[in-house]
Amino acid sequence: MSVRKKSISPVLWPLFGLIALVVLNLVLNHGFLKITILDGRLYGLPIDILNQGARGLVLALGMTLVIATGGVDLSVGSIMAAAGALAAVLIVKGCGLTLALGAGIGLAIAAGGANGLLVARLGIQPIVATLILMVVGRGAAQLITNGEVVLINNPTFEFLGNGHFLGLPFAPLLAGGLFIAAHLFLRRTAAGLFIEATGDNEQAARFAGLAAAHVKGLVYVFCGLCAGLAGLMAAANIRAADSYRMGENMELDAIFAVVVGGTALTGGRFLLLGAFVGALLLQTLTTTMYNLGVPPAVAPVPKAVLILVVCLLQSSHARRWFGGLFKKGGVA
Amino acid sequence: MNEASPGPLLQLRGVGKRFPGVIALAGVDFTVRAAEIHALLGENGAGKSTLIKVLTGVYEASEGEISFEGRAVRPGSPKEAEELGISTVYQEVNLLPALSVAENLLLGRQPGLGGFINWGATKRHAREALLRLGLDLDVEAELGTLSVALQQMVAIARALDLNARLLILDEPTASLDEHEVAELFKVMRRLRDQGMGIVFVTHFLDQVYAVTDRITVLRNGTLVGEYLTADLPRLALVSKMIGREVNDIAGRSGELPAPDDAAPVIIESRGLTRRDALHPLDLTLRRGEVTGLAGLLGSGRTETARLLFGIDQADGGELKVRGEAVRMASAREAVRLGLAFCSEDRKSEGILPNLSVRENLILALQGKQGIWKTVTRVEQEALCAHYIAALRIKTPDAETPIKNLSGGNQQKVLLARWLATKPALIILDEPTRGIDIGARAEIEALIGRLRADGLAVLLISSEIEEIVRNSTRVVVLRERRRTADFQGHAIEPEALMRAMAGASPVNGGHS
Amino acid sequence: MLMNLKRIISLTATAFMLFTTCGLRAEGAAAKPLVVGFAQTGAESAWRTANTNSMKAEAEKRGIKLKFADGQGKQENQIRALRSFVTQGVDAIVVAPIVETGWDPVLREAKRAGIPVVVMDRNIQTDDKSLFACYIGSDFYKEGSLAAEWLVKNAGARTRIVELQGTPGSAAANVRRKAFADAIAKSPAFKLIDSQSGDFRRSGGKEVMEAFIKKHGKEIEIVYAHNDDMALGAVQAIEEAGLKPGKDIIIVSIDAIKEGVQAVVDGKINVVVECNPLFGPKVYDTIAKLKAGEPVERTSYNVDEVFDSTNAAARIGERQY
Amino acid sequence: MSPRFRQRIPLLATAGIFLVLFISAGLFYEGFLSVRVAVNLLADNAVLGIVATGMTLVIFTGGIDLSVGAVVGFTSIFTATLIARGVHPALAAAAALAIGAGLGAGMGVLIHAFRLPAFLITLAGMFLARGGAFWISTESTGISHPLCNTLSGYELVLGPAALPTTALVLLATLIAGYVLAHHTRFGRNLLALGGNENSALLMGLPVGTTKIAAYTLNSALAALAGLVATLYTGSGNPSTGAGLELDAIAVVVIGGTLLSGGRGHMVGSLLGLLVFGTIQTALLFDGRLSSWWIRIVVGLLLLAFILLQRVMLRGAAGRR
Repeated sequence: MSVRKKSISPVLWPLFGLIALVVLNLVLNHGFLKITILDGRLYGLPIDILNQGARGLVLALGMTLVIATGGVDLSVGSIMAAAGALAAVLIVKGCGLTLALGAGIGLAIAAGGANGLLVARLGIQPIVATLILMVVGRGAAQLITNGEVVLINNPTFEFLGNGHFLGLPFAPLLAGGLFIAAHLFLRRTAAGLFIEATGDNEQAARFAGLAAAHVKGLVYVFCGLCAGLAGLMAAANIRAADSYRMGENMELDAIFAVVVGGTALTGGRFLLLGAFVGALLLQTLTTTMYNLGVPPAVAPVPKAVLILVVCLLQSSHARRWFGGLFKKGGVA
Repeated sequence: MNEASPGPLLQLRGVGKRFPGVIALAGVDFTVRAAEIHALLGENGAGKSTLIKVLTGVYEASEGEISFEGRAVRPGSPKEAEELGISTVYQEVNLLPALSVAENLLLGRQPGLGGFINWGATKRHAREALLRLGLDLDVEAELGTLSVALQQMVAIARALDLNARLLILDEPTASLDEHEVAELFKVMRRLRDQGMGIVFVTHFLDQVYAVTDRITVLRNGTLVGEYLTADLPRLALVSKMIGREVNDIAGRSGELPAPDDAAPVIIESRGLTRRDALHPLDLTLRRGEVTGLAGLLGSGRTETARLLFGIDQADGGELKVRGEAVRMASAREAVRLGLAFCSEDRKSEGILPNLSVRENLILALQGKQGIWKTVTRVEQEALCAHYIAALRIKTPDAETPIKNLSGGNQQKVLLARWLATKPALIILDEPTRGIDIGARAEIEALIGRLRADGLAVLLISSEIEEIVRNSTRVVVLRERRRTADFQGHAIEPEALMRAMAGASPVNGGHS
Repeated sequence: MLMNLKRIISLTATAFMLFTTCGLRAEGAAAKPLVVGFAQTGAESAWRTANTNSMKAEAEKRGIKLKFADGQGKQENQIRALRSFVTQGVDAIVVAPIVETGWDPVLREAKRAGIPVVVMDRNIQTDDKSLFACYIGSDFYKEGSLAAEWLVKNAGARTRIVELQGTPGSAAANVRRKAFADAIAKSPAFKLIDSQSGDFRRSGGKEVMEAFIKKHGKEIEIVYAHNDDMALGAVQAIEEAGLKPGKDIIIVSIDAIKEGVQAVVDGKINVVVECNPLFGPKVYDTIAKLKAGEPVERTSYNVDEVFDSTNAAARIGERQY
Repeated sequence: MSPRFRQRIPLLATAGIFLVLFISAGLFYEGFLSVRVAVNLLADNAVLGIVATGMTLVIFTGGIDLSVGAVVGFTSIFTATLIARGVHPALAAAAALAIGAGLGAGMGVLIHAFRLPAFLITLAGMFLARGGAFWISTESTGISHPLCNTLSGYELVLGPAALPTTALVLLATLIAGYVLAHHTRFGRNLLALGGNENSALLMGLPVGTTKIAAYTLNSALAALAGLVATLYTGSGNPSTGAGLELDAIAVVVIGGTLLSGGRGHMVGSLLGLLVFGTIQTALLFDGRLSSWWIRIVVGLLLLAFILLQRVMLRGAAGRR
């Protein structure tokens, strides 16, 4: 990442936010950053944040690419629920783990494909197109589980959400690995360039001979894949598929993480590292709420403030306006 | 001047408009009298749009004075201009297709009390306003269901209904057919006879001669002159618009080889056509030749390029690349077949503003190679270094976002983007527009090198001298048709201009 | 445009009226089997699903036609369902209210239509007791008290408690919290050191417990969870912290779903207080009495038991849910 | 005639689908075709209907407002708490409406003046309003005040039908919304703005004021919906209206209004509301289907309508 010296700066904002939150927590709880080794694996609050944040990270990864093309995907939370539900039901029915996981991911990819079709082929606005699957997906998830919470007793499957690999929690490793793999794929192949070109100026990209429509369609497929994986991780984490609540409002968190991470909703240049930090920031915020004893119901308020601050920081109009204000104030 | 006529309706003195780094308009005088149709002419970048925007309050003039009906005015918004009595019908119909005809006519000032609309009065008023133009339309129909010509008429009716004394028509005829144009002219003449001043912007010279009384020509943001239409021959007009007296135009470069009919054909079109864009066109582009595509704005130049490159799809005719028939379905396919296209609209069809020079430069090559076969970073940097040096692109480094470069340097990056794909044919649509003279010469030199290297080049330009200097063959388009072609020494500015202007013997006779 | 619109409206209205009047005539015909409308809160937990299944299965057994409405966690939906039941002229209505207030207007409609309403599971706050026939509930207060009593008897020297609350505002959460607080107030040794909402969710229980463990460390000696799902989530969190749930930390929970009782058998949860979801038989018995004009108890509770290491293994076989 | 008919196809289609749905439900389910069901369709969907009316105005401008559901919840608990503390209901209602309008105006200003995406700003508004609601109280609060009781007990008897207050408020809002959208300059300006902001500017319309007013009005209507919800249940509940914004958007889109703005009809939103309500009622009458089917059916209907609109737009573009 060091190559891109200029693009680091947007990542600094969420990074500052993250550091500020960590400091706040440290003041309130000196053991906040303490990591010990327990039963041969790392253990501590930061590890929890990583572990619980892993799903959000995976979602943010997919969402980053969708937003980079100037779109948005509201259906990820529902896709999570549907993929988790299908895998859980299949496991309970005694299908092989591979088949169950494959089916869950397959469903998610199909859902992403449907989104991509509506957006890229039929030219429907992303919000509307993905709203459809947001509604239908959750219904489908409940249909699959018959409205029940499906318990999963499968240690191998559980590993996806709770396992440890060489003493490190598996879920964040998986998420981190995905980020690295995605980064390598996007930056070592031309995929990243194609996505950024499509998002920056779709018409010019098409004129330069890129298949902009394909690019747009495929990012939704990838986003669906990420959502499916996140759904499986969520189910594995609690050894149960809760089609009713799983992934609820996660689409908003994912969009939020991406925007906080410095990728503009208008598309173009994307920052995987920024989305990574943004998603971590969000999970740290949640944990901070627990730490401070803030009732979860009031937790939305700090989120709202964060969104507003980030929006204003990113808007050139706002900066100009505040700049003018500051200048006037300075003169007076 | 006619003694009976009162003072001028509108008078501009020394009006200029500067944007950061650009002078769009400098010291222009412009006078419109009541009861005349006044053509405002000039090629792209001449400053027509800027002048109109200053008049209608979209822009504020940086300098100069405007007086309307004898009073000094300075409209600050379209609304203020309308209140003064200056109404405008824009090139793109600036109405709302989803609303009804009546609403479009009266939006923002529907009759009624306290913000509530009296629909009966609205419809009646709209019907009357249209009847005044001789139109009997269903005013409740959605505007979008009408033909563009009728929409244009609604826009005119809206403008007139504002109690306008000066009507500005900004290229109202661009998408009208002959019959519709005739109807429009009837209305324009009627309005003139009622005492209205009309500014008519168009690029169809036939229309200028058909309907206008007076002509003002702009070029590069400055005034060329004001003429009585009847006194200005067509050829003279073209030369004024293009910016050279016929005799001034520099001759052909001596290096240009004679056209070679045996040279391999890269691309060949037979009867290529698209409704509302291009009449059936035959075109043959050969290796090692620069084919100039000349014609005034709106003659079908860019449309031809878009069809050849697969941006738009043809309704009919066939296209062969190296002898094989192809269905050019997308730009992607065109690139794969070894074509390249530098669009005239750099901003919306060329650059990726926030991406770096490097990324902009390798985009087409990478697109051609696909997602897996990447141009390595080393190759990318080598390509950048090569083209930055070869084309003398002025940029701090290859990682600078392209939006920070000047227009000329952006253009060179786009040229480099296409050259990097090693194309067999490159289409250059206005490659030197908005570029300073130094860069211009470099780009022209480059065109020569490309030809020498064996590329086929299709050069589209509104600058005749550019065509003359660089082309081995020239095809002239007028009104979306191929009207003439020239080879070798026959490529002469005057002949070209005649073909472009479609000069009738009467008008063109005495130059 | 307007004319067209008016035509659409009038057309719609006419058709509407036409069919509505037809409908009026058809309304008289009553169906033979007993029709019961059941407005459930949603499907938010295993307990809830067991509750729904009990109601459905028992209705089928008795030949009752059950109209089931899932509120998807929204009171609006439940009220809509109730009103629809009134419209449909069902013989009786069963409602498991999602919140305690806000039922008076719709209950008044039911009363006017002469349809008896049985409130199930959570109670309703109202000044007008005549609005519903009876309440068959889980005694949340008793459940909370039982949990606290068990602790007083069995906790020994361990006193410091963290609480995993249910969904904020829900009756179960409010009452279980209050009952527990009242009970331990009598034994000053106990101390509630932290309390957060886990939303009755397994993932919520796990996430909150993880934070608690890091925040309070070894201080936590007892976990009181408002339902088994959260307790099971907490068990996972405790295990992952390298501690032994049920031994290092005492876990007290409410609901007694099968998985919860199994955890007691396995020694991971110390005690679960039953909150019996199998309301079906009792509800339909009551409805039968109401229809026959017999008196019914105003408030009655499902019998709730306590399962701990002494009896869990023996009783696990009976658990249906 | 044909083009005029054509431009009304979405509206007619929605009306047709509503009739087909309603009649077939009537054939399937005994007692469905009754005045009561028809009245309940209005009374039970009053909150959604009022919110959808406001949302229609915002969508006319090409915007979107995700905060409405949360504003409903906030208003509900806010007024109930005030009334429970002895404030007069009228005063509490006025305060709630003012807060709603204030929030909307704030969001409108941010969206217009700083060119911020409406999606994010109203998302922040949603978090603020929902957080504020839970901050006031996490528990539902019952209210008992003579005025409220009178209002909630009132019914306007029209022949066989008795319209409760909630239904009357909904009807009044819809009529006011219809008049505003189709019979005032402001309403037409909304559509003009959504059709093409630049054109609207060139036509000399007050773009900024109109846009901000749309968000203000929408939030005020959401607050009104919150008041209706409070009256409807006789209690305030901070979680009222969760997910309502998406239902409202769906109702508007089913009603044939284009989400990108510039084209739509208030009557469409009423029809959308009736379709939505009919599906829900039919499912309740059925009583066997699980509630998830409602999501699936509504989602698929949404898809069908959007595709229909798409085809129509393509047709319109093709003719040009």
